[in-house]
Amino acid sequence: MEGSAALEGANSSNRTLESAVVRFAGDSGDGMQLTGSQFTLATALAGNDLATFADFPAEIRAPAGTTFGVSAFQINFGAREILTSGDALDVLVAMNPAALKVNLADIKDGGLVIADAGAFTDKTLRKAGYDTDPLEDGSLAAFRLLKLDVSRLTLEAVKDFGVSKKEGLRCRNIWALGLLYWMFGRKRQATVEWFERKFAARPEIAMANIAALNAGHAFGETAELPAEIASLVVPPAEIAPGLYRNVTGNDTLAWGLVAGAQFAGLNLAFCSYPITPASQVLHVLAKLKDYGVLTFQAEDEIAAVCAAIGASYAGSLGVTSSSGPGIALKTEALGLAVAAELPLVVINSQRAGPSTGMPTKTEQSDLYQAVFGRNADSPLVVLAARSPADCFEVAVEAARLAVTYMTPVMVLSDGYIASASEPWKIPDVDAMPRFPARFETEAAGFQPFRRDPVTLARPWAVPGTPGLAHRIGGLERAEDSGEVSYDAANHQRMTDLRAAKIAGIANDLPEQAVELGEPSGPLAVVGWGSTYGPIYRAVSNLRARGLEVAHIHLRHLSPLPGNLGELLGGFERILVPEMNRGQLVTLLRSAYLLPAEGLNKVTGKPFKIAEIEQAILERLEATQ
Amino acid sequence: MEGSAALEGANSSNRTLESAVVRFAGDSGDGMQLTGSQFTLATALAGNDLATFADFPAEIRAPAGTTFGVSAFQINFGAREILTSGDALDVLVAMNPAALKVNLADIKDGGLVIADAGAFTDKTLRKAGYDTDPLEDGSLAAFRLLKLDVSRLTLEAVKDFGVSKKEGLRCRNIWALGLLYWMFGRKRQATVEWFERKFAARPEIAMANIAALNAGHAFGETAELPAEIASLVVPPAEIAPGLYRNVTGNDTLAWGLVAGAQFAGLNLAFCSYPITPASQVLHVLAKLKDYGVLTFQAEDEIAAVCAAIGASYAGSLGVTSSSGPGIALKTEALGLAVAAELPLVVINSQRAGPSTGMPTKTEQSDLYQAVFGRNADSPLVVLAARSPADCFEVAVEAARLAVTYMTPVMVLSDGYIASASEPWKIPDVDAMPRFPARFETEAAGFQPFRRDPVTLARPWAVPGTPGLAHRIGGLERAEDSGEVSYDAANHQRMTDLRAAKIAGIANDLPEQAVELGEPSGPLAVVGWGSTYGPIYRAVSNLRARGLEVAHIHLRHLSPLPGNLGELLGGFERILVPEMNRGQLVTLLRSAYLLPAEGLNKVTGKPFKIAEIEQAILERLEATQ
Amino acid sequence: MNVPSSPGPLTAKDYASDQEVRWCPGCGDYAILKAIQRTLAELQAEPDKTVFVSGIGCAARFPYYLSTYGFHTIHGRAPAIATGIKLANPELDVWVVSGDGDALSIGGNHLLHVLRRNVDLQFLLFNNEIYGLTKGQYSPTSRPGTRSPSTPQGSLDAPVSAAAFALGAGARFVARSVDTLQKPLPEVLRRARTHRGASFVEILQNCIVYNDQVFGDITDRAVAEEAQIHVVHGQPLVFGKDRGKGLRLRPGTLELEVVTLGPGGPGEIELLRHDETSRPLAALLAAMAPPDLPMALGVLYCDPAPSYDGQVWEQMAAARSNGRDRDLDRLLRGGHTWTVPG
Amino acid sequence: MNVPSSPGPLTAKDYASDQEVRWCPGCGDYAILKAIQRTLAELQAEPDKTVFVSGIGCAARFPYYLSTYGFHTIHGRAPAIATGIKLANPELDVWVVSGDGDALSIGGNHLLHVLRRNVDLQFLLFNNEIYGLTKGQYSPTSRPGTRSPSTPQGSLDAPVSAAAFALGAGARFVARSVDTLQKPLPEVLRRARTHRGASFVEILQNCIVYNDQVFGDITDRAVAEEAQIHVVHGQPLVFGKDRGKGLRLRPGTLELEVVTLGPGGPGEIELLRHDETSRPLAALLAAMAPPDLPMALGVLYCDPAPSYDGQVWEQMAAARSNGRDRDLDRLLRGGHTWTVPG
Ligand SMILES: Cc1ncc(C[n+]2csc(CCOP(=O)(O)OP(=O)(O)O)c2C)c(N)n1
Ligand SMILES: Cc1ncc(C[n+]2csc(CCOP(=O)(O)OP(=O)(O)O)c2C)c(N)n1
Ligand code: SF4
Ligand code: SF4
Ligand SMILES: [Mg+2]
Ligand SMILES: [Mg+2]
Repeated sequence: MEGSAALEGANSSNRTLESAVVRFAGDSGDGMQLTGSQFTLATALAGNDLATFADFPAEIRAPAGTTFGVSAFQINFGAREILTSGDALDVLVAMNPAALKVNLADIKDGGLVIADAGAFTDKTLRKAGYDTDPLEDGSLAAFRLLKLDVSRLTLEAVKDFGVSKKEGLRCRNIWALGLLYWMFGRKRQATVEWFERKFAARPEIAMANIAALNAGHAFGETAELPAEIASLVVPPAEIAPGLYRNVTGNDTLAWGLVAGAQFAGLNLAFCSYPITPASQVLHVLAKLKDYGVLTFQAEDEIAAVCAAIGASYAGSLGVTSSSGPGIALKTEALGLAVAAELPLVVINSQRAGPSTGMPTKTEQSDLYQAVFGRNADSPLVVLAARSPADCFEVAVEAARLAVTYMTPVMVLSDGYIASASEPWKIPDVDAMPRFPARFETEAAGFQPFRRDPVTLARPWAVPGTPGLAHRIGGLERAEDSGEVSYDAANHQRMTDLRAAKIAGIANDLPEQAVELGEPSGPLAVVGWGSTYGPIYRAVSNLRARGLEVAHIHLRHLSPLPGNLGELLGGFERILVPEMNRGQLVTLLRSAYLLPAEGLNKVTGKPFKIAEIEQAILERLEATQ
Repeated sequence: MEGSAALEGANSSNRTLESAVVRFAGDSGDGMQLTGSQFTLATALAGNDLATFADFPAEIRAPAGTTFGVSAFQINFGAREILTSGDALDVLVAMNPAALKVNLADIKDGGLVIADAGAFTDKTLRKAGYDTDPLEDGSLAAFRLLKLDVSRLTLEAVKDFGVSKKEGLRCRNIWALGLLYWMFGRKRQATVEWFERKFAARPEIAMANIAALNAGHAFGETAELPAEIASLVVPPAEIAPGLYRNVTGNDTLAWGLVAGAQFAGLNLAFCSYPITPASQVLHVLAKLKDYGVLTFQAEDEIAAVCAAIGASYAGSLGVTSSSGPGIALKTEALGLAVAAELPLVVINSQRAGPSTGMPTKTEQSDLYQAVFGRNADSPLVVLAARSPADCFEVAVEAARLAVTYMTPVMVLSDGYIASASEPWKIPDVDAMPRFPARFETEAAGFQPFRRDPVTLARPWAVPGTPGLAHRIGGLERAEDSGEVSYDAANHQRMTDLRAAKIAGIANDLPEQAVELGEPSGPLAVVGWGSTYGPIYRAVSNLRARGLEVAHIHLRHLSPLPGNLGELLGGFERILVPEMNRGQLVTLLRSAYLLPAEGLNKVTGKPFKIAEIEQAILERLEATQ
Repeated sequence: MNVPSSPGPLTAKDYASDQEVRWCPGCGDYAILKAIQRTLAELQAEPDKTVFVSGIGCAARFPYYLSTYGFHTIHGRAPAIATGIKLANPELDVWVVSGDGDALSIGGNHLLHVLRRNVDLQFLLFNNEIYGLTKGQYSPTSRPGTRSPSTPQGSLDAPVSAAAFALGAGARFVARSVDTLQKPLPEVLRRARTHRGASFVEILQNCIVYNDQVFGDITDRAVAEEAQIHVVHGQPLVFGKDRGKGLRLRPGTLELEVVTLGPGGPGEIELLRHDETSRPLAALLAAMAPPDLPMALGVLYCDPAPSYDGQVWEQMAAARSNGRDRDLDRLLRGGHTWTVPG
Repeated sequence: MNVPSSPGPLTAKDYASDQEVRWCPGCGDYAILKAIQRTLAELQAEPDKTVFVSGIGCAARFPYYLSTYGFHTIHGRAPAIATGIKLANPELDVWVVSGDGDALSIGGNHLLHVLRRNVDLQFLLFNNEIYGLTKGQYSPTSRPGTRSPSTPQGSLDAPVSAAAFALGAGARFVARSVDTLQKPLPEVLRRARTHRGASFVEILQNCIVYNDQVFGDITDRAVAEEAQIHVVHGQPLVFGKDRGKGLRLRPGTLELEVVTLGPGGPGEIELLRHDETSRPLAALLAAMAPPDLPMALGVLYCDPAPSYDGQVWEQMAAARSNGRDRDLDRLLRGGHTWTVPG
């Protein structure tokens, strides 16, 4: 199981692990995200594959020391391919009692807890709701415990740099980072350089942090740590050669949109309204004006999608982005884009609902809304990204389909993908296919709704083009001429054509492949979106144990790939893990009349590998 | 076939028909709706069963004489049960060339065309796009043609009453009505009285109209009409005894809401924003303040649904109403109602889409939106009304489920039901079951999200109740206490409970019955909503011919009735006629893995009986 | 299609599309259509660079009747769509046509924001104080007591004043005219089109079917002279028969009052002069209505400021002046990278 | 639950719920919460008849912290939900709590309509000129040039003035205060609650995390006296150190100017007096801002008119006075009926 590779050679002082899961947890103000991202960088440079996940509190800045104010950063890294941020923790770094309390349940039996004993005071214990000190009362007996007064040790380390006590204590996290660097044999250089750059204007802060880092490291080297807390080795993974960087899904989505627009030869007009966890896409793009990217923070989600539609009408690639509740507000306007047959990309970073739900928690429950959530028969394209790195390609694909087929395309991301990160092999963009948009320019015989015989797309005749002035709108339009029509037969034809255009896109998609396993057999596990990692790892673990199970993962959800029905028909059972109550299951059952069954988790958290493994085992037993 | 009962005894001067379809067509200003409703009344009083349909132009007042300005009123009446407004016309009354042109295709071979030749002038012919006069050029040879200068005859009839020529010509429709009254042996008395009441303040207008009516009637009696235009007899139908009135679906929906609120012991708070074809519900209710009905025309659909939610929160039965595009705007707020678990009724008078589509045309294409069209897993109840009369019961049922289960309920009506009319046996409301809403009043142990063990409904604790002050909202709430909770297990439980609450309603529904035929066999035709009439008639016609086919019609679409899967499993084939591209089919296939197939019509017009008959025949042949 | 084919200057007719106009006979929209076609001709607007955007309503059918580009969108959202159009291509001349329901009921938020952002477009609000297309319900501009299908006992809520709302929203150009005023209306439209930034024009429009003569107290020939004041920048605020009346501030207050000119009354010199750039004056003018005060027509307020779309493109241009235009590799290979050797 | 249990008059504390308050330490919302709890105590508001309704945002968490009924709804829609509550039960005392994004961005339309309809409720707009909850994007009230995650080069669009917007929308009560002004703020809140109809109160609120000190030019101790004017109905408009400055109309114009009082300057007698019932004056006051003019605080405008909900219920009562209350049979058997004999 990923994230639960057994610790080997527990008695030697240099144990080797196939993979390890570390979580840094503390108050929002304790710099956990920074600590985590530095650890990530050092780990990547050490040649491990990895995946990370940041878990923020819902509050902007919750009162210090409270359980609801705990901020955490988790990294899973290994000597093999890493696909999830890990089921259970090998190491928890707890900067205060609340951080310990909130994360306790996720630690493996025998896992290591590093706690800043200096932060376990009567007051902080009470804030966290502890009656007795867990570091003392034996309640952590199932784990290996390393309690250190990190606060004091840090203050000592930084005392020579003229920083205030408050500033000094802010380096606690970096002291702990130093210790972890020692523990996993990481190099400090990149982090040292980062501090030097970051605090160039305040060298004393840079120096204090560097000193804390070194002190933590030195502590590991010199202190007589108990035998079971030895330094650990996670050997480098076999990773395809290339240039890498660590990315979140919101980064790659944003860049993929930029690339997609470029490949289409268009300006990008990104019109959005902030909402968790989608806002970051806007933030990334707002800095990219020099890439022909126009961003517009609209007054609401309706204005955002409408401005995007207006921009597409005027010849840009209009894109809008939101999360579930905001997407709900856009559905009327999406109908207009379907009717007017304009390109449009809609990003939905799904979060836990219904209604406001749990904005900072992940879910996959907007598939129904994406496929069915509009008035009338209003088909459009739905794609889903499986991982932060995958977002780039999916965004490019969305742009391609929107422009080629003159249609809205909805891209489903989710709260996990949006803020999880993983190393990304930077693609050779020159080698990626272009799909230049073709603006209509020919006035002779121009008809705004005459379709391309292959794609069924109508021409894109942009205002400003001489001789093509015409009127379009949301009233039903006559085939070809596009003039308002209430004709019964025309409405039937246009309805059928709109459906045929979207259905026909299946012919323009690659055949659905099998990720892992044979193209037929007793059990296929079918997923979409961010369940990719846990499904893949679970299936591969069980296949390694000789079990016959396959993994199929969908990128295209509407239309479904042309060969999918046949492919699924080759399996005796179909299991569909989803972070919802069974939405893809509905699509598959109705499309193919196959007895797909759901494995459903709606907790705001991703699947654990073990959960999927167990469900597979149950199904396989039932089959046998 | 309904509406196509053969004319018998075509040579006698007093032929008897089982049923007949008459359409009055003219300019919007020609009073066709008034003519039709008077004819309807007289027909009902004559003891026929009947159904009517009004077809307005999309324009408020289109220029006179244009084809797009034609307004029509159709009535199907018979000596047997009448369920649709009729496939094809036995009689067309055409007040001008445009009316003839637009309606020509719907006339039966051998049907009768009555045309006001006085309105067929060069100018009006040109307006309608005729090159030659169809009354003269032989193009109507397939029909029986009665061309009369109704304009002149009317002016003669009214000349003694001191009305202007313009006012006199306005009586043309009534002259024609008089002729039809003669033709079908209708009594004039009710219409005479209606004019007297209506124009009490302008007796000369009343008298002119009455004179025109009488003149038309007298013309039939005295003129030497060609033999093939004889007077016709449609004998009275066998109709259950009782008190009747003629109703449209918008009337009965409105009244059903009033009754539902009363049965729950609540005030009705109806919050809406005008949209075709839903507005009429607002108009009807706005006049019913003395029934404890509060109506609120909000600034938009979002405000309308939110005000309804607020009203429910404060202890009224909140209801909102719209059509597809407006419902789309409400979906975010519906999620709040799902999350807050408040009663709410949402009426959707479906119309042809996508987007603005064809606002005056009917469609059934919002089933997806109703069942699936919200972010996240947000289950609610969906009901559909099958006919104008059925709307009353469905509205009451919606109120019952909303209040009993503390849930939003969506009622699907459509443009056809909204403006079609049929005789309605006025129910004995005293005999209908009550379902009084229970407001929580007990402060001891009060928990805003503690559920009733049977219904799983939470208590309704209305602001103003002493001791129950509490806070609710759209963030996920802890089971029982309702306090904001980000707890993973709680979110899973609450998600499951919300789903279980809605699914459990199936236990509170009657078993799904078979309308016609056996509970198993080679073919079931399954419908929902306004396809009821044509499906029922088609199935009954074919059953009369000895064919084995059943009709099943759904009122409850979410949850589906508990026994539906088993019931449908008893049929070899399942045919689902829908005025969309197959939305119920998706639900049935995914729920039961049965190979339901669609018969889909998306023209803005209801199914013809013949279309369904033919599809059934094809399926039965294929089965045999 | 619909390419104006006449050689030489375009005439009003060249701006008409080939579509049959489908308003009720006698509807005020016809007059407005004529006025706009005349304005376009006067300005020799290029049909291919002109876009009419509308929401839903009778008024919103407008684009179909012009030979320019046109987009008949959804109810209330035209300002947002127009904003997108302008952002994508600021070269286009964009007109939004809207009704009182479209603009001030469902679309109020977008109107607010298009005005405060000062997007360079013309926003025409055809105010007939009723929902025409949906058959006559009262609207947010309907007067209290309006009986309509949704308010059979008369409406209760106070109407919003379109011009006051626009001023409150921060509009930099606010004007008012009347459908049938075929001289002043094109002039107001010309001014609106010439103004850079969002130009808000309320046009009082008669709905002959559902609200006939609702502006009779302003437009009836018998009262027009006394009930209308046509304001002109820099000119004293005079009106009435023989221009015999004027407006001044009631001394010591912030209220306007009517004074009679000529012998016995104050001379023009004491009157207020119209100052288009004064927002407080515009607010006072916008609030006037018969019977106590005349209805102010013309350009009530005009005080240009940089347009939003203009500034956006300046910011874009500045960002792109770094010479590294659109290099994807630079974007993707920025940040912390590392190489896994082959 | 949360029933204030103290015998005798309720204290501010009795209006606190048992929930831990979850704003950032130092957030201005804490001060506003305190002020409201004090106001409720002063008015001895009945917790069971009081409802706080909010949208989404930091400000919108407000209802959780009060022991009254509370409904935390969806972004921007609180005014509409509150309208429904008031229509269903006009006896309830309804407060809406909203942020600048909630009220003026996504919720602008509902704010417009709740104000013009004059629904009897208090609308509190916590204006921190930023989107707090979503981590610091600029808002419609942010000043031009605001650098935020969505406007890294600085925002371009002109902000909307909350008070000017409210006046343009037809509000009958418009006031403004500051989070930390713990004397004037409860007084303004008390006035708002006492006013029948929609009371609009803008509260300048410091977001310490994303927009710290944005109101420093008004609230900093060093400038407060010169940068604030607390207006009082009927009193001359004076402010500044030792009340040494006043406001008057620049002669012959509609503009306000600051004059220095005392020897050499004009006496108080020449100054404008505050008249709460004057909408033009309110508009002038609402538009003032440092550095040229002080920020006007207090009740800028109050001119009551019948409330919408009140009128609706009057109309209902009149309709129901026919004595045939709710007889369903009368409804269903009305119109044209006929009997089919048995
Ligand atoms: C989302 C949505 N809601 C409601 C409607 C119905 N509708 C169409 S136009 C209109 C109001 C028209 O009034 P106004 O804007 O004043 O235009 P007018 O017809 O008077 O010119 C309404 C309510 C719609 N088409 N779409
Ligand atoms: C429909 C919808 N859109 C967007 C959001 C995200 N969102 C929540 S609060 C907020 C803005 C908050 O700003 P403001 O109203 O000024 O409140 P503050 O946090 O500053 O108090 C946004 C954009 C949401 N919850 N729902
Ligand atoms: S309903 Fe009124 S506004 Fe609409 S077209 Fe007819 S007259 Fe004009
Ligand atoms: S983000 Fe700003 S407004 Fe929100 S709680 Fe923190 S300080 Fe207050
Ligand atoms: Mg209107
Ligand atoms: Mg804010």
